[in-house]
Parts: sequence; C-alpha cells; structure tokens
Amino acid sequence: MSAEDTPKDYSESPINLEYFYTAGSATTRFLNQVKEGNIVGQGCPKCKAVYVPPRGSCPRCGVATDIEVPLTDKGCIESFTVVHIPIPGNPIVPPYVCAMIRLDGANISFLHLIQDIDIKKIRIGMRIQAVWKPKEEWTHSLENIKWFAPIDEPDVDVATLRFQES
Amino acid sequence: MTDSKDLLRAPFELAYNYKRSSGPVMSEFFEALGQQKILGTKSRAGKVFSPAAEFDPETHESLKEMVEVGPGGSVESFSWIETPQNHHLIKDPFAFALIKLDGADSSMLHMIADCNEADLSIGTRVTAAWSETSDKRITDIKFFTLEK
Amino acid sequence: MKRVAIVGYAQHPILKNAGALNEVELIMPVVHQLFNDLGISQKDIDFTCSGSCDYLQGAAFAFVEGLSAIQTNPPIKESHVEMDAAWAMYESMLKIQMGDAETALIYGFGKSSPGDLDAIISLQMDPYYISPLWPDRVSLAALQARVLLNQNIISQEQMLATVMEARANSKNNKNALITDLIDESDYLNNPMVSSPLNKLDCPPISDGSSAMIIASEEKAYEFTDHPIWIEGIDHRIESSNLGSRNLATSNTLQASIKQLNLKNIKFDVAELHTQFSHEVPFLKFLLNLQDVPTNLSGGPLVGNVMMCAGLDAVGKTYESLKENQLTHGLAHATSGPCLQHNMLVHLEAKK
Amino acid sequence: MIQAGVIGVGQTKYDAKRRDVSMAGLVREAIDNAMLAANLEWDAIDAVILGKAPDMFEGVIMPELYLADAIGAVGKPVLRVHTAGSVGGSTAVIAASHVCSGQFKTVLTVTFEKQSESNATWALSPRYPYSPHINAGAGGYFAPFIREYIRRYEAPEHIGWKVAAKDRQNALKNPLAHLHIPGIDEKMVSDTPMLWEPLRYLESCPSSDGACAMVITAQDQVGSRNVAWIKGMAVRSEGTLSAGRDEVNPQAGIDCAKDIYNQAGIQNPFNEIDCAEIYVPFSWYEPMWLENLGFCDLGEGWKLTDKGATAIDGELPFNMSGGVLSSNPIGASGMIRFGEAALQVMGLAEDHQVEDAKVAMGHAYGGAAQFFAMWIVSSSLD
Repeated sequence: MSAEDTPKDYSESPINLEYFYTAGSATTRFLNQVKEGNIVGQGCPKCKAVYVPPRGSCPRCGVATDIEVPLTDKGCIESFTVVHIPIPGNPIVPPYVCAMIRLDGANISFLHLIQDIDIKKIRIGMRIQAVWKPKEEWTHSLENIKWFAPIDEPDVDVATLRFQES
Repeated sequence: MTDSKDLLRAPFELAYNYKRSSGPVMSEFFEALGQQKILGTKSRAGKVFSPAAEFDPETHESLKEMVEVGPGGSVESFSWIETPQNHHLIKDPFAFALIKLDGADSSMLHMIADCNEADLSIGTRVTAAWSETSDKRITDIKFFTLEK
Repeated sequence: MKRVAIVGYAQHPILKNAGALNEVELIMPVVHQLFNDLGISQKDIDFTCSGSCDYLQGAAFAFVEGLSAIQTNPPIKESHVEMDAAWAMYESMLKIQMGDAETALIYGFGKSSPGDLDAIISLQMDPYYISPLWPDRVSLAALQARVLLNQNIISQEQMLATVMEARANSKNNKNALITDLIDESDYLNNPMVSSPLNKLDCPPISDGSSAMIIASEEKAYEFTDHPIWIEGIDHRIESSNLGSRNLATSNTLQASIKQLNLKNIKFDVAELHTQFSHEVPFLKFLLNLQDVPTNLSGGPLVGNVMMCAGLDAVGKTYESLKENQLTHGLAHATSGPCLQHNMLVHLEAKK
Repeated sequence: MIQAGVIGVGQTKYDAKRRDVSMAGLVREAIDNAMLAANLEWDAIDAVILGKAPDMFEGVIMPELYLADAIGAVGKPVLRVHTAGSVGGSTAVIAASHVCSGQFKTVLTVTFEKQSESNATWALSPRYPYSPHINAGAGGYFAPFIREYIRRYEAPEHIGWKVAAKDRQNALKNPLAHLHIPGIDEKMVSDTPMLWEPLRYLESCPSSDGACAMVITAQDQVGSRNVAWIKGMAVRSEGTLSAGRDEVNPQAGIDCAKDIYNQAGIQNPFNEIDCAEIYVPFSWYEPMWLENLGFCDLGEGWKLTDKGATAIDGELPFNMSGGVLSSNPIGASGMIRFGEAALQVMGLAEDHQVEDAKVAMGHAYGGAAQFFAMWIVSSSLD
C-alpha cells in the first residue's frame, strides 16, 4: 500500500484563530525609536538596570522602567550557539550563529544573529556592531537589524557583565 | 497612555491542522457514521450515552458496550441563531440543540436547520441529515431536520 | 483548620480594549495599589499565585510575561492556574492552611478584545464531538436559558429586571465598563443573538486585571482589626457533556450548599459570577437568595474580565462586607459552559 | 503540617505518537495504573489536580473541563495547574498541598501532553508581530547558557555525550520509555548531527505523548500500603529578563533545593540522597544541575558526571528511568521525575531500581530556566 492508502490513524481538525496584537506603551515607545534606527533602552528608577528590548518593568524591583536610556548599536557577545537547523519561515541558511547580544550600557542581553564572520572564529566576549537593513525597509521591529558583525576591538570579560546593584 | 493613533496594532493568526486520534470507542462511533448509523455506549447500569461516551460521568466506569440509537430523536433544548457568525458551519438561520436520540439516555449537542424558529420547541421530533461526503467526523451528520 | 482572611482587593478599570497596556502594564497597577493600601511590598508576600488563559491573547506563556510585573528578586514561591483567579485564591488558601505561607498575593488578568471569544469558548468543549461544530458562547448559555424558562424556574421578566438592575448598580462600581441605564423597550426591541438571549442579556467583551491579598489568622490582624474571614469554601465540577447534565439544576451547587451548610445562614449580600441575565434568577433560586441584595457591583453584565470575574465576585463581596459593616456574604465563581464548574465562598466579618 | 505520602504511581507507555488512544484515553491509562497501584476505589478520591503545559499543544482550552469525566472528577473539586515546563512537578506539590492543608484525605493528580496532536516547536514559539523570529527552538535558547558553563569551568566536550549515553542506557531498563536505542554509547551520540552547538541530535530530548498520575494521601489513611513519604517539597520562580540573573546557575534553583533539604533535615545532599530524577532535557544540564542543587561545588559537576557518579550503579544515580532525554511529554515530564523518585523508595522501579534506595529526589524546571519544583521522598517517616 502506498503512503496514501494506509488508513490514517488520525482525523484532521483544522483550528484557525485570528487575533489583534497591540504592543503595550513601553514596547511601542521602543519600537517607534527602532523604526528611526535608534535603540533606546528603559532604565529602572530604583536599581538603575537598563533593559533592552524593554517590557516596561524591572523584575528585580517590581517597578516600571520609565527612564529612557539611548544606547549605541555596539556591544559584545555574552554567549552564542551555532545553529545547524533552519528557522521556520526564515530564509537564513544553516549553519548560522545565534548570539546573546549585550549592547554597551544595557544590563540584559537579547537573541540576534551574527554574520560576516568565519564561524570557527566566533567566541564569547567578542565586540560586535549592528548591520542595519536599508533605511527604506525599516519597520517597527528589531529585524531592522539584519545581524551583528564583528568589530576590531579587544574582547570583553563577560564576567564583568553581571549586573550589580550599585 | 499613548493615544490610539500611536498604538502599534497588527493582526496575527494562530492556526494549526490538529491531528486527532479517537481511540477505540470513538473510532467505532465515527466508523458507524460512515454507514449513516449513530452509536451510543451503554453503562453497566444500562444507561446509554450518545454520542458514544468513553466514560460514565457518575460511576466513572469506562464504557465499551456499543448500541445503535436514533437516527430520530426529540429536542431537549435549542438556541436559534437568526444571523450566523463567520465561524458557524451553517450560513442560513439555524439552531444549536440538545437532541435525545431514540434509545439514548443522554442527549447530543448538534445543529438543526432547514426549518423556522417557530417550528421548534422542546419535544419537537427531528432526524439526522447526512452530509454528502463522509470523512468519519461528527460533521458527517450535517445537521438535524424536522421529522416528516 | 487554620482560618484565612481577605485583607485587600483591587480591580483595574474594566476596559473595552486595553490595547495600550501589555500584561505588565495591566497587572502592576493593581498589585501596587494593594501594596500601597496595606503598606507592604513583595518581600512581605510568602506565596504568589495568578490565574489567566494564554489562548485569550493567542500567546503561549502570556502568564510568564505577566510575571515580569512582580518583583522576583530574591526568587519567590509562585504558581499559576490556567483558570479564573478565584482558583488561584483557592490554591493560595491551601498553602496558608498547610503552614507554608502566612500571606499570599493573588492576581488575574484577561484580554478578550484581541481574539474571538466565541471561537475560544468552542475550543473549551469536547474536541471530537462538539468543538468541530463551533458552538458560540451565547448559544451554549441559551440552551440552559431555554430549559429554565420552559420549566418556569425563571421568567423573561426576571431576565429583564436583572439587566436593568445591573445597569443601575453599575454606579456602585467605579471600574464598571457599561454604565448606561436601559428600560423595558430597549430590552424588548433588542435583536436576539441566540434566542432566547439578546445582546443585553450577554456580558460585554472586556479587558482588565484584579489582585487580592489573603493572610493567616495571626497575620491578618497586623493589617486590620476587622478581617473578613473565608468561613467556608467549596468547588466542584460537572460532566463536560451538556447532554448528560440536568441543566434545570446544579448538582455541584447543591453539593456545595450541603458541604458548607449554607441552608441556615442569612446572607446580607451576594456577588455571583453570572455572565448571562438568566443565570441570576436561576442562582438566586438555587442559593435561596430571594431577598438578599445581589450583584450590587453590577456584576459581569456591566464588565466581564475573563479569568478575573470569579475573583472579582469574591472581591466585591469582601468590599460590601467591609464598607457596610455587614456580616455574611456569599460569592460565586464559575468556569466552563452552562456553569459547569462552580465555587461558593462564604465570607464572614466576625465582630 | 499534616504528613502526606504517595501510595500509587501510574504511567503510560511514552511514544512519539500515541494514536491508539484519545486524549481522555491517554490520561485515563495513567490514572487506572495509579488507582490500581494505590488499591483504591473512586469514592476514596476527594479531589483531582490536573497539570499540563500550553493548551496550544492539543488545541483544547482549559482541558479540565473536557476531561472532567475521564479523570473521575464529576462532582468533585478540580484544579488545573500550568507553570510551563516545571508543571509536572508543581502539580505534584499542589496536589500534596491539598492533603497537607487538612482539607482533603486522598487526592488524585495527573499530568499529560499529547504532542503528536500538533508540533512542539510550533506550539512553543510565539507569533507576536513586531518581534524578531529568531526562535531556533528550545535547544537554541538553552545552548548559549551551556556554552557559557563550558567556558566558565573548561568542561571537556565529551561530557554531554556521556550523559546522553548514560540516560539512554537506563531507558533500555524502562519498558515505558519512549526512546529505546540498543547499543547506545558515547560514540553513537557524537556521530549524530550537530543541532545547536554544542548539542547534537542525541543530546536533546524527544517530543512525546504520555501521561503520569499519582495518588497522594494523609498519614492516617496509609494503613499497611507501600508508601513514599513526602519529606520536603517546594517551588521557586525568578523573572525571565531580570538584570543580574545568572541563567547558568539560577538562584531560584539554589533556593528551592535548600528549602527541601531544610524540610527533610538533609545537611549533605550528596551523601544523604540515594538517587535522583532530575529534569535534564539537554545533556549538559546534568552537570549544571549537580552544581545548582548543591551536590557539589561550582565547576565540579562535570567531573562527577565524568567519573560515573551519576550512573545507575554510581554514588548518586541520576535519571534511572532514562529521564527527559528518553521521554518528554512536556506537561507530564516533571511528574514523571517526582513519580519515579517515589517508585525508587517504594522499591517498585523493577529493572531500573537502585538497590535499597531510601531517600530520593524529584526535580523539574520550566520557562527560561526560571521555574523550579522539587521534592524529597523517603521510605521511612523519621
């Protein structure tokens, strides 16, 4: 029997739900800046930790992060992994590097891609900078940054990245 | 609060074609629908549940014995929809109803169509109307119609 | 049995669409309001429990996002139920009774505006026999309404009176979403959504959040001289198969009434988690609340935040007892179609 | 606090697709096994506590409503717990809390996931607009933390292969395990394709269908039954994106372990705990959790694994059942850990029994390694 003839041991039950997502005010403020090519973190008034991308709160203190903190698009790799499987719906061809990006002045990292590098040379602590899509393609998303690429600056000791409440 | 024009609002979809396995009792029920027969399960105390339930709500026993019921039955309750919504399967005015099929002790939630609201009341006799194609799902019963 | 008291409750204004607020921005205000009211902080909370349903917003782990609103440094004893926050309160009460906590913070949040609530309610049903028919929430409730009307357990006049009373009572709740009054002709001329229920018989789509703090007996007196005690609490579930249930009564509520021996308690006030107008006369009949002021907050008909409305019923009963020096209050929370899963909470303000 | 104990553990056969049963049938298979083991009738059950991970897996919302009949809960209290990956463990803690509160004599608790109804990666990845879709699956999320552990303590590459081989060899002694890979060894693991460096295919957990149930009762109800006494149980949570959080050695895990050791009167966990079922969905989490749970100092975890301490005949056997690496119905995986720990001290672990195990630990984690649930069970009360 060909594959189609084998009696299916299941029946299909299609479920399709439509939703509207509305970005909260903290996220909207951040994405409006990203649309213009700026990265603006949000700081905690109590412990001064800077969050990017911000969710509107500092889980250390349980308060709203209402201080706007402009950041550069430079930073370092806090850690990374070389991925050998594709991302559903993303044209990128494995192997590619997915890294925890720690922007200068930020106190948490976020996941993004690393390109323009020989994968064997990738290491924790490397200095990197964002490579942006052409300005006319910018939307409200960190996908405006195509990936991060290495820059010629001395490595960072990631142990120093651990946030300490001053 | 940012006023609405600054809000970032975008639609998104949560969609999947789930793969349901029915298990022994329900597979037998769905197989029978393929032959335009409706089955129920009978408990040790003789109570018949249709559509064929896997477990008895009161005694918690698992139910295995199958009996045929229907295809006719009486309306235990119904709710009439004059303007169906987009995800309703029937586009003209219809009713959701609890139908106690002949030979069953519990009633089946399904739909009644091809009639007017005034035709329906608790106790009205209805019978199964089968869909043209059978893919061994509850929708093989297209809806119920008034018994002639 | 260790006694447990409610010492604080806060409700976010019920919104038609909380678009500008993500989970954090929805939850933080009510939690902070409670902390300010009681002069405490997260460090004074021994256990935190939340109630929400990810499917409402269409995102797996929306409750994890919500946790960012809570101070979790140092790490906290925390849990979550994918149910109405009234069950998060129930779980927290057990923690206090077993001695694992003296105080508990409970919160719930729900946004029904982003999705299609009718489709979501269909997916709460049996996935083989019922969900594929896509029954909407009003049609499911209407099946019970018709049985009750047909057996004269309730009347259409009582449904009309319930809607009018709810609108009138909305003035008692500054957070109510709907406040405009209606008259008989508005009701009678209102088109049916799924007969016998018209649009005014149904709750509005709502977004919002609520929070509550409960405490052990010793701890409660640190917050107030008049704690409101959870004197009795019981919840039970019925069969998922509407066709094997007797929709003209509620076996679970009868069992809870017996368990909590509510028969001989004269209640001063009640708040019921009744989303549809027919459910108020039905529950007042079952719970013998004929001459007891009910849903003074307006209830779900003037604001129905999914996953919070049950906790709100408890919170509003608590507020009534506290603000009007009353003694016995009855709160009801429910889950599932046609009042499938019910909780009764007997609150008492002992002198 | 009222003393509670496990008197029955029931599991299903774990597999990629359990197409022989419905969702209710899968859950009921575990429950029937647990009730049989506890030698109880339905009227002895006072409440049912259900746990599972995101409802998107099966597309059934708040399934305690649909499953009320199957789990024997009609007319009784039901609670449904969801704390992401740790849910199997936190559900056990909440079920036991029902008994310890004095409100209930005997409760039934059951957890499950039927992942073949959809697809694990799809169900776990959010689809919010505006956020970059760089989600390379759960492994891709944890791999950077593993990379940092390796860098921090200069751990050799083969440690991950050793854990994966050891857990899968144990699975050959557990007929219920999903993965039975005859001849599994470190070489076979290292030959499989790399997924998220340093994790290879056989170093990551499968997607499974399965359910696990337990009957938990109060001391005065145990009678002459075989019982696993709950000597300590706790949960802890920390924020997802919290500045200063160490994802490699989360504080919530450290605090949760200290709490249960304190309750159980354990000073030196390495010596006083006979064996443990620890939530290791990716091989490297065994050494990382050995350190996080205080079984050894920081940087020593991989050395313990390397010298075979966690083998089934080692000083501190880990995951005798094959662990999450061999079976992973996400909603149930935590309770499988808690239940397998109970089976060890009840002497019911058959081929993967640790000889005269008296004290065992169950552990689960979830979310971004931020939710933890743990318990200590023992064959004796004192």
